[in-house]
Amino acid sequence: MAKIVLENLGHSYLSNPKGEHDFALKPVNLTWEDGKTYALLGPSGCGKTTMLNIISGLVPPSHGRLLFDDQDVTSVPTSARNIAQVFQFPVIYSTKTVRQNLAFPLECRGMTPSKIKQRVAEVATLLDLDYALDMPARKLSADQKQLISLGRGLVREDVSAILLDEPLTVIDPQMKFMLRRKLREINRQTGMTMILVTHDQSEAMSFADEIVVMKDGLVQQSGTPEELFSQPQNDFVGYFIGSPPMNMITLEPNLGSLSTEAINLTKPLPAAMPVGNNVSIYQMGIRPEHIVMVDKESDSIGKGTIIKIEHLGVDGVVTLKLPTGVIIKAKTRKHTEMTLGDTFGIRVCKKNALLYIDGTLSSSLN
Amino acid sequence: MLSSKHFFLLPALLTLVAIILFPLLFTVRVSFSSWDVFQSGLDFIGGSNYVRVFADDRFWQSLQRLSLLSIISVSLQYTLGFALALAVWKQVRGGRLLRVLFLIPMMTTPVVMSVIWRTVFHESLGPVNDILSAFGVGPVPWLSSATGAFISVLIVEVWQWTPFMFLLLLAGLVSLPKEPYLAAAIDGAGTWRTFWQVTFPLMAPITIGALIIRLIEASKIMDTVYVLTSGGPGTATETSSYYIYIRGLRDFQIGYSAALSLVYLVIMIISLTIIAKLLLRTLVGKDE
Amino acid sequence: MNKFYHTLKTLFLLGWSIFVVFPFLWALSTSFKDANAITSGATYIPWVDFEPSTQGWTSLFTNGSQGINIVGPFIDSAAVTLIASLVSLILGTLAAYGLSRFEYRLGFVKNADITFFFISQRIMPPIVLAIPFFLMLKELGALDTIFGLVLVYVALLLPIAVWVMTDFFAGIPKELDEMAMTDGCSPIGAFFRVILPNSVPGLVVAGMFCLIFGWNDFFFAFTLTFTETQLLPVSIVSLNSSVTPWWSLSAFALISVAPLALVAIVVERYMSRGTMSGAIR
Amino acid sequence: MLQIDHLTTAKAKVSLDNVSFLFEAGNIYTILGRTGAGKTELLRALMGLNPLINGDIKLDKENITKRPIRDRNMSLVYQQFINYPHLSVLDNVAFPLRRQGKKKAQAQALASTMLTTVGLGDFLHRRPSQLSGGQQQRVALARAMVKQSRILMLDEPLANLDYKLREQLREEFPRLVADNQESVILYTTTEPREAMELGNTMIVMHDGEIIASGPPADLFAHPPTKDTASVISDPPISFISGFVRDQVLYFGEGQLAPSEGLQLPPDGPVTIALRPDAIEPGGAFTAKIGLSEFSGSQTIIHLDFDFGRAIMMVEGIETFKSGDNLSISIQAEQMMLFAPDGRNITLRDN
Repeated sequence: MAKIVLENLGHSYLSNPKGEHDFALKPVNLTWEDGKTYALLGPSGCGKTTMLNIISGLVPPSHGRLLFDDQDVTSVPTSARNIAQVFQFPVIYSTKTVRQNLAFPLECRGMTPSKIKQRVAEVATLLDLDYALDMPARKLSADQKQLISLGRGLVREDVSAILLDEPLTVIDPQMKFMLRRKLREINRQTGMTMILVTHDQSEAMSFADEIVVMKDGLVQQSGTPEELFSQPQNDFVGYFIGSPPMNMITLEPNLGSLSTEAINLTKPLPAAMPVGNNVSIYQMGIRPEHIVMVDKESDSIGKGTIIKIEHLGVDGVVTLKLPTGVIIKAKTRKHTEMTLGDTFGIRVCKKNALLYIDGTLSSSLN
Repeated sequence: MLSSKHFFLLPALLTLVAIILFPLLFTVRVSFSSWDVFQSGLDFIGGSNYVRVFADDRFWQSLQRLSLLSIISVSLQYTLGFALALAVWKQVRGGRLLRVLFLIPMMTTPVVMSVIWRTVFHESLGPVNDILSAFGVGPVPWLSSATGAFISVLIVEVWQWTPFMFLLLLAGLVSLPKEPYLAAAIDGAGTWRTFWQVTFPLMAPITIGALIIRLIEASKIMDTVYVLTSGGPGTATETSSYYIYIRGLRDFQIGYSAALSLVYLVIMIISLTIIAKLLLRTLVGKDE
Repeated sequence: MNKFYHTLKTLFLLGWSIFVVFPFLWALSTSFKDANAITSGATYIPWVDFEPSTQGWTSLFTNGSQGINIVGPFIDSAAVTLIASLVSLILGTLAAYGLSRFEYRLGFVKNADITFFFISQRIMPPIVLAIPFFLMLKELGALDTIFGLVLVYVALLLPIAVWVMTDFFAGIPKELDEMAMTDGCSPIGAFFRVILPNSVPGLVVAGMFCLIFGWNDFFFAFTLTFTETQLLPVSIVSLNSSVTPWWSLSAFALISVAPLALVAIVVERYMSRGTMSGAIR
Repeated sequence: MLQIDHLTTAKAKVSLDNVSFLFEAGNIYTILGRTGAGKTELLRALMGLNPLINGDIKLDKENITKRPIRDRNMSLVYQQFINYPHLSVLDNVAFPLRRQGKKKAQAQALASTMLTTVGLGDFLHRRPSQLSGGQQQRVALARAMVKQSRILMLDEPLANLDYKLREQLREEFPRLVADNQESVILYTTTEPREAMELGNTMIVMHDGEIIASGPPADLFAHPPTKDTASVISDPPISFISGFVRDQVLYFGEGQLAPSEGLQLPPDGPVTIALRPDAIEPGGAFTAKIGLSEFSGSQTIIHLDFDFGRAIMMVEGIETFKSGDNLSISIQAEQMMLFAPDGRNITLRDN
C-alpha cells in the first residue's frame, strides 16, 4: 500500500507536442493518500483512461514523474509496480477454476502452497466466493467474474492500489448497486487504495472519497464529493457533477454591482473589472437542489411559473420559467403536489449562489 | 419470405449437388462391379470388391503411412506456424516484408514446387548434398532410400503448408484483446506462463479450426508424392490417394478402386470427426 | 534472459526465411544454366560459378521441339481459375448469407448440417471423383475443355467460399439486415444494398483462397484434360517426366508461381488489419 | 390504434407470455423492466423480427400479424449504435425515404432537415464511424423518425451512452417528438427515472409479461404488486417480512399500530416495503450503519436492522460512520404493505 504522487505528470501521444492541444493529458500535480478511494471522472476522450494507463504502466508518460511512496516508478514496468486492475470486461483465466484464478498471482511470485491456500481462503470469504471456489471460472456471471479479477489483486499483500476501469459497465443494473457497495466494504475492511475510472457522476460521487474531474486532457477540479457539489470551480464541473446540472443565470454589470432582472440577488462587481467591460461573462450558478420553492405571496427573491414537472420517483425535477424568460430547474420532493402553470416564489440561501466570471468560480466574492 | 431464403441457398446447393451427386452415386454403383481393363461396364458382383479391400495389405499400409505423414507434418506445421506468428506478431523490424515472405509458399503450386524440390534433393547434382558435403556429411540418398524419401516429402509439406497455419494463427493473434495480457503482467506472469494461460486458451478455437482444416487437406496428399517420389522407392511414400490412383487410373481397376475410395472416405470422415471432438474437449473444455 | 529470447527469435526468423527463399533462389539460378553447368554438379552464382545462359527463359516462348510454349497454358490456367473462382464466390456468398441468416429445415437436416455438407466436400479425396467426373464430362462432351474444368473446380472451390463467408457473415450484426428491412428493403434487397457493400474484406479473403486453391490444383487438370486445354501444373509435370531440361523447368516454375506472390501481398494486408478475424475462425 | 392480443413467443430464456395491450396514437409509452424482462422481445415481435407462436397485432383495426417487416410502417432504434457503415450520415437518413420511392433530391432534403433537428446539420457528409457514440445514436434516431411511421420504437436507446450524454438526450427527447400526434412511441429502459421522466404511460414488464401500466406518478405512488414496486424503485426498495395480529403490525422487534396514514389488514403475514423516504433520522428504532454514500445533494445510508436491510436518504451531505448505531423512525404514511401473493394491500384513510 502506498501514497501515490503525480508530479507534473502529462502525456502527449505525439513525439514533439507543439502546444496545449497536443496533450492527451496536460501536466498535473496530484497526491493520493493511502487507503482512500478515488475516482477519475469525465466524458469519453477526457484523458482519464490515459491517466489510468500511466499509473498502471501501460503508457510511459512523456512528461513528469509518478511516485509510489516517494519512489520514482515512472519507468518501472507494469509487473513490478505492485498494482492490481479490474477491467471493463471481466478478465479471467478461462481454463482455471476460481480457486486457481485467485492463486495464480501468488504462484507467479513463488509463494509456498500453504501460504497460498490461506490467502485464497481469506479472500474468497471476503468476496463471498467460497461456494464457487471449485467451479470453472468461465461459468460464473459477469459480476462474479469482476469479483475474481478484484480477488486476484486482493490476494497479494504487496498491492499499492487497485485500479478499476469502468468495472460496472457490463453488470446488470440491479447488480450494480450491490457490487458498488461490496467495493466500498472491501476498501473499508482492507484499507486498500482504489482508483475508479468512470463517466458516471453518480457512481463517482457514491464511490469515492475524492474525485478528479477531467475534460479535454485537463484536470478541472479535484476534491471531495461535497466540494465538487457545493463549490464547483468552473461551469464544466457545475454541469458535470449533479443531475440536473447547475443552473447558470447571466448577470448584467451595472452601477457597481452585478444583478439580473430575473432574480433579485446582487453580487458586488469585482473591483478589477471596469464597468462596461463586454469581454467578461458574469454568471450566477445555483444548484437545482438549493432552490427552495415557497408560496408566491411570501417573501422571495423572484417568481417562477412551472412549465414542466418530471417525476423521478421519490424526487422530482420542476422546470420554472421566470418572468424574464430565464428557465431554471429545481429539485424537490413536493413535486406530486404541484401542477403545471402554478407560480411559486423562489428562495436561495446566499451562500449557495455562486459567482462565475467567464466560467470560473470567483471565490473572493462568494 | 419462403422464396427469398431459397434464393440465397438453392443456387449453390443445387450446383454442388448436381456436380457431386452423380459422381458419388456412380462411384457407389461402380464399387459393386468388376469394371476393369478386360471387362468394361457395369455388371454386379456384390460386395466382393469390399472383401478384397479388407485383405489388401498394401492399402492398409498406405493408410498407416498417410496417418503418420499427416499427423507428423500437421504437428510440425502447427508448431512452426505458431512460433512464426508469435515471432512477427509484435512489431519487428521488416515485419511486413517477413509476413509476405512467410505467406508465399502456400501460394505456390505444389506440383510445380515439387519439380524444383526434386532438383534440390537430387543426389549428385542438387544443392542439399553439395552443402552437406561441405560439412562432411553425405551423400544422403534423399529420394532413393525409404527414410530419405519420407523425410523429403515431410520437408516439402512443411515448407508448403506451414504458411497456411501461420496465416490463420497470425490473423487470430492480431485480433486478440489487450486486457488479458495486461492482467497477466499485473499478476506477475512471465512470458511462459502468459503464453500458456492467456494466449493458448484464447487461441484454442482457431487452433482447432486450423488443425482440422490442415488434417483434411493433408489427408489428400498426392501431388507432391506423385512428382517427388512417385510413391517410391518401392511403396515407401505411397499414400492412400496415390495407391487408389494407381489401382484406378494406372491399372484401370475401376470397380476395385471405387470400393477403395469409398472405404477410404468413410474412414476419413469417421476419424476426422473423432479428432475434431477430441480437440474440442481437450482444448476448449466443451462437454458436448 | 530477454536478450537470449531475442537472439533465439532473430535466429529462428532468419533460418526460416532462408528455408522459404532457398528453392526460389535455386530455381532462379538454375534457370540461367545450360546443360554443362547443370551436369557439373551444384553451382550457385552466375558468372562466378557458371556462365549464364538465357535458353531456359527463351524456350518458354518458343514453339516446337526446342521449346515449350507457356503462353497457352498460362491463359488456360488463368481462365479456368478466374471463372471458377468468380462463380464459386457468387454462389458461395449467397449460400453463406442464407445459412447465416435464415433457418432451413428439410426433415432432420438443419442449417448446421447443410453447412457441414458444403464444407465436407473438402474431405472428399479427388480420386473418389476423378473417374466419375471423367465419364460425366465425356457424356457432356466437356472433356478437355475449359468449361468442363470450370465445372469441376466450382465443386472444389465452393466449399472454401462458403466456409470463409459463413464465418464472415456471422461477424456482421444481424441488426444491420433487420434495420434494412424495417427501412423498407426486401430480404434480398437488404443483402444487396446493405450487407454486400460491407462485405468487401470477407469477399477479398474468400476470393484469394479460391484463386490459390484453383490455380494450384493439379490432379483434376491432369486427369480431365489432354491436349486442347492444358493448365500450367500439368504442362510442367509433363516436362518433368521427359528429358528433364532443368533450366526450362526452373524458369517455367518461377513464371507459374509469380502471379500468386501478388496475392500474398493482398492477403498480408487484410491479415494485419485484423479484418480477417471475422473471416477466419 | 395499435392493438396487441395474447402475444406469445416460443419458450426461450426470455419469451413473451400472453401479452395484450392497446396503444393510442400521440402517446409515449415507456416500457420499464429489468434485463431479461421481455422488453426487447416485445418490440421485436411487433416488428416481425421474432416469430410469434400465438397472438395478433392489429394496426388501425387491420391485422398485420403476418405482414412482411418492410410493409409494417414501423421503425426501430437499437441499443447499439447501428447505422449503415458504408453510407454517409446524409445517405443513412435518406435510405428509408429512397426505399419509399422518393426521388434522391427530395429524400436528401428531408433527411438533411431531420439531421438539423437532431443537431447534426454540420456532419452530413461524414461516415457514421467518424462520429462519437452520442452522435451515432442521433443519426439512428433521425433515420427512424424521418420515415414518419405509425410506430416508433426505441430499444434502450441511451443505455450505451455516457452519463451526461444520456442526461442531455433525455432532456432533448420530448422536443424531438413534440409534434408527433399520429404515431405511437414505445421506449424501453431499465431505469425507472428515465421511464418516469419520458413517458405519459409507463408499462412495467417482468418475466415476459406486462404486470402494470398507467401514468408514471400513479404507478410509483401505488404499485399494484410487489414485483412492480421492486422494478420501479431506484434506489432499491427494501422489503421486510412481518405479520399483523390484533391490528398491530409486527416486524422483528418493532411494532406499529394503525394510524391515519396507514390502516392495517386482517391478521396474517405481510411484506413491508420501505422506500428511502419512509425512513427518517431520529426515533424509536435502532439501526447499524452499513455504508453511506453521496448522491447529488443527498446522502444515501445503508442500514442494517435486526429485521433486515433498508436504505435511507437524507437531504444534504453528511458523513455517517459505518458501524455506528443510528436511531431512526419509520413513516407509516410512506410505508407500503403487500400480501403474501404480492398484491398491494396498503390502505390509507384519505
